[in-house]
Amino acid sequence: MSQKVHPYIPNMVPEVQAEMLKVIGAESIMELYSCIPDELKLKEEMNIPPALTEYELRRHIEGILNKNTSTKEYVNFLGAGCWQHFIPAVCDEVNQRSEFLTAYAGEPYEDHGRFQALFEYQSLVAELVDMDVVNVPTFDWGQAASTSVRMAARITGRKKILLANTVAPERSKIIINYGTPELQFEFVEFNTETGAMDLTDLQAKLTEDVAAVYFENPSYLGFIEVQGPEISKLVKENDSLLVVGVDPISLGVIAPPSQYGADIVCGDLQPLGMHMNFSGGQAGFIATRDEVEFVQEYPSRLFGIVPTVKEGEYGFGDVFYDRTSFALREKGKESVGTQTALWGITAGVYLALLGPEGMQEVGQTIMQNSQYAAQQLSQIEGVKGSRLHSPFFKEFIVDFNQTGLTVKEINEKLLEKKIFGGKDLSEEFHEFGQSALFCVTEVHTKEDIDHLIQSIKEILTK
Amino acid sequence: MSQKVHPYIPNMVPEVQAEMLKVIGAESIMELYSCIPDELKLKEEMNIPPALTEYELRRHIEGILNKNTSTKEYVNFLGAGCWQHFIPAVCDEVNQRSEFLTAYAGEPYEDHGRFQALFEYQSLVAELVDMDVVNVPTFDWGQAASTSVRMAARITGRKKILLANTVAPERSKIIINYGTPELQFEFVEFNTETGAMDLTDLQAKLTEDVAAVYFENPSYLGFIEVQGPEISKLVKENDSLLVVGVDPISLGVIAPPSQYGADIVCGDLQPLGMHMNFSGGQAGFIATRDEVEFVQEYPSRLFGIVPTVKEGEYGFGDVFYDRTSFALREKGKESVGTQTALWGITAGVYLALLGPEGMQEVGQTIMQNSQYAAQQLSQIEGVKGSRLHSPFFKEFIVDFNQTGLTVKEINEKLLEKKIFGGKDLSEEFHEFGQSALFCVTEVHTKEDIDHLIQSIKEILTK
Amino acid sequence: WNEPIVFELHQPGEKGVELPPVNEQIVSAVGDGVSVIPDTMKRNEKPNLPEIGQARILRHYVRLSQETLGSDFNVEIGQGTCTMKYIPKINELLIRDPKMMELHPLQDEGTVQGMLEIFHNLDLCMREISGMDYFSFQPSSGTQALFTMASIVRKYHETRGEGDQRDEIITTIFSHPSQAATAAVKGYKIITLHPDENGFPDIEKLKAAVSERTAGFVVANPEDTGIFNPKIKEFTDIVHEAGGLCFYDQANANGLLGITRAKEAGFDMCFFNLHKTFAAPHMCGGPATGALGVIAELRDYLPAPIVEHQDGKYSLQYDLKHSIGKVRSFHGVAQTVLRSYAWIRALGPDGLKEVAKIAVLNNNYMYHKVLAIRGASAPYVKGHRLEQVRYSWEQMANETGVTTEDVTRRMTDFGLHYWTSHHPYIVPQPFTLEPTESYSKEDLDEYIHALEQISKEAYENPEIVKTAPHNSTIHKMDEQDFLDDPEKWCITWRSYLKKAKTEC
Amino acid sequence: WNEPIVFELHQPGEKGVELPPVNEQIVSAVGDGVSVIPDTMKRNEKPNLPEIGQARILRHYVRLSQETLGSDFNVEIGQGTCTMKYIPKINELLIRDPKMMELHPLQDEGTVQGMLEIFHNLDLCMREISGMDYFSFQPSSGTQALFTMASIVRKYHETRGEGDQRDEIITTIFSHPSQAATAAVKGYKIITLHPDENGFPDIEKLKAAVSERTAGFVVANPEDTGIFNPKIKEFTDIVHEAGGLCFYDQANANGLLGITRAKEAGFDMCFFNLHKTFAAPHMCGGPATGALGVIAELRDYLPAPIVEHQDGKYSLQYDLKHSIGKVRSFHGVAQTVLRSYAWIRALGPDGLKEVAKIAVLNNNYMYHKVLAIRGASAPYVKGHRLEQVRYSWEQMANETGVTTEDVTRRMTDFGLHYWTSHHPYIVPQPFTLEPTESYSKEDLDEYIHALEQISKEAYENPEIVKTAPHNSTIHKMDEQDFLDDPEKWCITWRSYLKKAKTEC
Repeated sequence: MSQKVHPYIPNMVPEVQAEMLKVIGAESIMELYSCIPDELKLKEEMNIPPALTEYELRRHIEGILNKNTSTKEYVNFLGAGCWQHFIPAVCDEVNQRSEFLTAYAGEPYEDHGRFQALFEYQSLVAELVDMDVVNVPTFDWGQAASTSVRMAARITGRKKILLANTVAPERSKIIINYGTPELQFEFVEFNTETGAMDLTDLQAKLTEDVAAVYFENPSYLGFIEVQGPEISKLVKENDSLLVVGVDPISLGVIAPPSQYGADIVCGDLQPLGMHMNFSGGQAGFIATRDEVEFVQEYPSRLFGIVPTVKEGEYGFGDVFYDRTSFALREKGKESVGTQTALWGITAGVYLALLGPEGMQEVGQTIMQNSQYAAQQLSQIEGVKGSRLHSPFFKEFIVDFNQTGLTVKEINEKLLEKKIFGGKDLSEEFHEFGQSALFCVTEVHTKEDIDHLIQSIKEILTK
Repeated sequence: MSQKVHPYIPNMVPEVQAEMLKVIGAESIMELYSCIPDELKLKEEMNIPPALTEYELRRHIEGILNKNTSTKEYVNFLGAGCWQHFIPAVCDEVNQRSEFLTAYAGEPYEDHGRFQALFEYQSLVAELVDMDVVNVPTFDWGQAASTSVRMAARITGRKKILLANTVAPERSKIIINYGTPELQFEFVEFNTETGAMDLTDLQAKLTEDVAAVYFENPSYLGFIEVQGPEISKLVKENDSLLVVGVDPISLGVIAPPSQYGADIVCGDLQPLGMHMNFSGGQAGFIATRDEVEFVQEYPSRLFGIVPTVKEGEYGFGDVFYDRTSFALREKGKESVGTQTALWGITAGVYLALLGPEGMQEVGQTIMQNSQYAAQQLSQIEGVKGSRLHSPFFKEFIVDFNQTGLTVKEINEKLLEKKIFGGKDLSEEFHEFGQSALFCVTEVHTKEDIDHLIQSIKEILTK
Repeated sequence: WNEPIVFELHQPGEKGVELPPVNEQIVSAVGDGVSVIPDTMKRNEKPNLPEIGQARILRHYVRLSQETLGSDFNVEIGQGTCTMKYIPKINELLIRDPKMMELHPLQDEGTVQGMLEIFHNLDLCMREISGMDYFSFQPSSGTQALFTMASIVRKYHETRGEGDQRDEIITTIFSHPSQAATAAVKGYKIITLHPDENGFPDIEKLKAAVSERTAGFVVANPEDTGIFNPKIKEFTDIVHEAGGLCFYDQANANGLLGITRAKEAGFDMCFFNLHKTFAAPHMCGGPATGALGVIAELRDYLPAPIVEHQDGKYSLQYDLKHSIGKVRSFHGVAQTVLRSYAWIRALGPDGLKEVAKIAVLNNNYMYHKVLAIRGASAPYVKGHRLEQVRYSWEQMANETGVTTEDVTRRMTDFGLHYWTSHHPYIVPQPFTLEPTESYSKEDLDEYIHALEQISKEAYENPEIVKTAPHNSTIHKMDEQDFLDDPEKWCITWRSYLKKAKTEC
Repeated sequence: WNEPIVFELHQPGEKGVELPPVNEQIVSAVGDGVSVIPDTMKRNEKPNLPEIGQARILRHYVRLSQETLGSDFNVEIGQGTCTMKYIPKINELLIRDPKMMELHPLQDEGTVQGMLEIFHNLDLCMREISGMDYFSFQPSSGTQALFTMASIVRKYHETRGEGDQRDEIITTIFSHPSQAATAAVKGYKIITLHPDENGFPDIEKLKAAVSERTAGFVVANPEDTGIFNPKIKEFTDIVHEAGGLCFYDQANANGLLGITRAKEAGFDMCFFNLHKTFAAPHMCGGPATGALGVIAELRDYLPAPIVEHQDGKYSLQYDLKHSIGKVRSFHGVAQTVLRSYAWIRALGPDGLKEVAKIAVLNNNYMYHKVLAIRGASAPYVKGHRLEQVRYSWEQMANETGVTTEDVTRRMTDFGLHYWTSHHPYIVPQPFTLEPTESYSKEDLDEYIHALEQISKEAYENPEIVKTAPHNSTIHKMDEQDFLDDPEKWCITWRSYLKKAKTEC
């Protein structure tokens, strides 16, 4: 291939290169690499296909993507940590703006808009969770929970973390890998009929080395943990901290954990305006009270508001920057770096769009739709719409044990009917046998749900 | 339906309305309509379906659109005035920018960017057509041609327009409706073996009342009119003006009409970066020399460059605004209003991206691909790849008369093979019998063309 | 930014984008492709376009975009008559669907059923809104719709053998200039009615104007003053009695949706700007759509094709007996059709009526506030304004020397648009405000406050206003005749290089 | 704009968007849905969010966007170590394909074959670029990749029974602070090597540091100074001999593509920032991807799942014997994976090498020009810089009192970014420039010219620089301790209302 000038690399123009090399005083670009020993230099060509022009690239990529079947084509009942919700077009417009898309670590002046948008996101989520401090978002719920329990350990000076056994298994893996070897983890049993935490077991395990108890509400299995106040009481009596993970889209109808005693709240922003993107839409948030002992333990950036020399004008900056690993390296609080700022901004847009009424409404619609789905499923012989007896939000366990079919078989047949069935729980939760976690949100129409019901009926009567 | 506040109409809030009505001194909004007599007021409800929320709307519209099959799914050989070309992503990014999308008739200060972008578009097209004046674009090629011949009539003070008989029939309809009753139109015959204009007929019709001769190059039928200089000579000898319509994407390889004597050049910008959009991408341009007698006859806006009070800074404004219908109503030059400014800006982006090399390259590739298609078609028994003997650009007539099948039948069968066949010419050009106008551009791969050839072979051997 | 002209970014050798390459086997089969062009018709020198890398081009245009004040960015009230309203982002997402963007207009009807359905559905909605019987979306702006209506008027009278006799079209001075201009293009003599002292179209003048030469009557109602003519039905009756057709410029329809219609007012045709009243964006000035509706009797005069629906199948009807032919290629601007259909469905019948009512409420609120500003007035009848008002700074200009043009420039310092209005300046020192339904009271107050501030400045320190803008993208332009002297105007960069640069 | 805080836009009753309504039949079947929640767990008061119409929200955020300086808008050289390069627009179009955006990560593998193919194809490319054998794209930033590597180091030694014994990780002071921080999170003691007088990592210090307690060695090369350690293979040999693993922070790889690789330098693992070197956008700070590559021996330690390809079918392999578990939910940020794959395919192997070469050319050009500016220097060895340089204004600060922070603020007046650099400030008055391959000579000259101008100002009229910015979105912030005093900091608006507003 002759060296055509690539559209992405303007200085491939030979005349320009010559001029620049003259300034540098070098004969060739390779001369600038003299610091790299020859034996380290790559001799062979990289085995990567030759360059494609823009149009060829587009056909190539679109050709590959066309092998996918998306949730726009099939009706989707998968959730389990990544959820399909209504996304207002304004969210996409804002996060696709060239300015936000390509900005990075600018200063408070030339990036004033970015700082303000993130400060507003913090403020909006703060209202939702009813707490005074919220961080610039981290990677995902798993990371947020990991950091939350580490913060709790630093605050209490203790090393043991109790996890509800109903915490999402993949999330526990993240938490445990992130916490070890410094922290020890222990699981608290749950009631297999309601999902609720076993308070006797909790009490037994609440020893004086327990830094924090972590559970999720609504839980991974969809049920609402209604013992919030009771758990909180036990935890506080032990001078431990209560860390609760939430799905923020539930907070228009379910009490925010701060209201039943949580010290640290965390969760995932993905439901608030992010497309699923094969899991590229996750973003974790952490919220606490505005107390120094909490604020100083955040590893994340926290943007604060500052007056400028002009009256009535606001600027924004990093609060207490010197706690971070940017400032202190290994002595800082954990580490900080590129996380998921754009999703923070987007979640802010989402909350501003929905407002108080919208958040209440979306929560209620989700509960109604999912209850309807569970109710209808229960009317199918051999199927139990909701395996657990407790109230649930958005997700619920569907018990297929009496159908004689495995979840895998049912899901394969649902696929033929253009349905993505719920997540197979048979590996993660043996106690439920052949059960699946179904997710129903505000995007499901009655027709979608009825189509599922009808399809399962057909599958079972074959 | 209770009056929920609509997201698009903030002042539906009752408290706000009350406050505003108080300022106005009215009891109700309907009181403000007292100027409309009761008998004119609509009594019944409009029979329009009730409002959809954003998500419902999206599902509704996407559901309808999914009934379409696009040229991304099928291989397309239709052209005939709307063409499928490669569109650089940067074109879409720029014309989807919120600022350009929602701007309108701002002043040179707050809309400086819009003025500059349109001035640049004028300047870039000027280089392509090699003329000094280009207008802010009008609706489409048909309108541009219509106005061009009207300009010629005003300049020459004559009333007759000669049109090549090969001008696109739908375009002649636009031109004739726009020109009548003031102008008279006459058609000039063409050679059915080459498409070329019949110079004898031209000479005969070039009477002293002829204001202009209009032909297209490349023509609607795809052939290149190679007699440019000869036609020009005859026209000039008659003191008439020569108006030539062009497909601008051909101008990297074909001489711009100004170079063989055209006085006014017009054409469609759609090939320069506009998606086909079911014909929503058309935009007409007009170009002339920088002579007062031409400039004063433009009905369109023309943006000119102006220094500001600060040295080295440019501003932009309307050149010779007082010729327009905005200024002069019925005494102005035709009329002006909203036209296709955004496509002008986009065409500018396209030309800036391609540059001189790119325009040459795209023209050449189109010629090679289309020649290949014609050559391969000719090798099919009973099919003549190019009915005309002259060189062609992008489009060419495929003659199916010997196959025993009509174009309609062939196209229906091609559809089954996921191909949109060429435009059926049997109604517009009886002289060619069962022939179709095929369009092949730089976006067609060899595989696409071979798929067409193979499909036609299969259709004919069945 | 002080962004250079794109040609100044030229760096020989740089490249903005690469084109799809030609296949080697195709080259073997056909050669270079261009040798078949005779020498006289070949382009010998490449066009003198700039060569620029992709990132720099993008940077150039996104910077220019930031120097453009779209309605997404400001309280867009100042472009009266243009009905600048909120452009819903959902609609912009919908039109980017490849099932819309990548359709060819000549595809087999079976493959574009969805698109035709949308055309037809919008047609049905527009019928309800106007009372007309058939719509064409081919006209691609208000001006083109006016021209199309004038063409239909001519064809109609020609069909009836009165084509030559009826050669006059009547309009009013406060209707959009395009009404007169397009009718003139279609060969008509224009009779322009001036209003009575209250600003109402003068029915006596109309009576005096009609005759057997009357081909048609075209009017906006309300006119650009925002004043609704309550006698409109009498007007159309008078014209009909004289044998003329009545056609209605509904560019100012935003206060009327669901309230009153073209049909009941006696019109034979009307058009709506989808890019104004129906929330398609203005896009710096098009592409747009002037949706043209006619009564059943005029159906066959429409430009072909129109969309029909029968037995669940949509089709394009080309066979219209008296069709004027075409006014725009293919089917018009399909994106605006989709956008407007989506907008109507997002509002429903009740929402459309709310649009009208709030537009009128907002305008009347504004009217009361603006009249309280020193130096501002609204000529003609007091009250009776619907969705917009043409105001005047006559008093301020007389008292301070600050003109409406000065105010235009000063408003840009507040990040706002302000448009004086169309010619002709019958109203002295005019400005036209149309707040639409999209703006909140707080938005209106912001705009009003800016006007108040400028009035204050005009009376206290007029130089600030006269030398504006102070805080815009560029400084005040040199006031010489760079735009009107043929020796100085430069409509393209090449022209500038020839004329202006040589002077330096 | 002087755009208010979003809460200040609150107007009770306004609405930003309507939600999909619940079906009436569903309501009949299940009731209100929320009564099942026990009272103690119900939310009693609605969250105190603002109520704002859609247009106003959009206006708010697009205005804020214009107050943000993305790399599309400026010569983005000043964020050294961040490798700000051109973000191709075509890639942004491709990731908006619903076949990408609307995929659920748990869908049946048969329905996401395209997505898995893209993961696998990128894996293959990254193997060629690095010499590693397997890649995971789960880590969602450089920091998380570093943490993942530290986790693998620990798991590796634990598996071999040396988990407790090997508790030290060695790094260098000019590597990114996250290297030390993440290893510390994973429980390691950190040994930080300082460079020799020329700025090279000191091999003698390394020899002194390694022992049977050495778990691993993590380093960037070139370091943030832009200096490449030519003895890197000796370094990794020393660590391997001591029984440690070597892992490579390739955040600074932009000058190395196709030139030299992790494998040949003796590394066991490495990671690349897809959002830096591989042209995924930074998005104000994520989401991002730290693509993590390991040698075959370490495959089973990777976080699960990884994508495998067999018999034309792509699948997710969860069964990795020693897997550290997970570091991020599901599969990572699929969009960045797609973007980087598209970028690599747009360049091909030759293009990638050109990226490296031009990045180095641009940087060396810049280096020569900056050193000529009064008051600027580049500590350590002369020359030997690859893709970036950490400079110093020490001399200027001593001579004029103008600090690198002052320069930061002044640069915004030129519409440019300028970043001082990471802590710790070993280099006094530091600034770090990384011009990448995306900028033309003219762009570089523009940036250099701004620095020259500021240096001139500092020597002639330092106040201009010290009181900057003069021409930015906001004025200089009050320098009290609003960010560090717990009584004054306000991390949310509700907090501000409680603290600051009460003072007024």
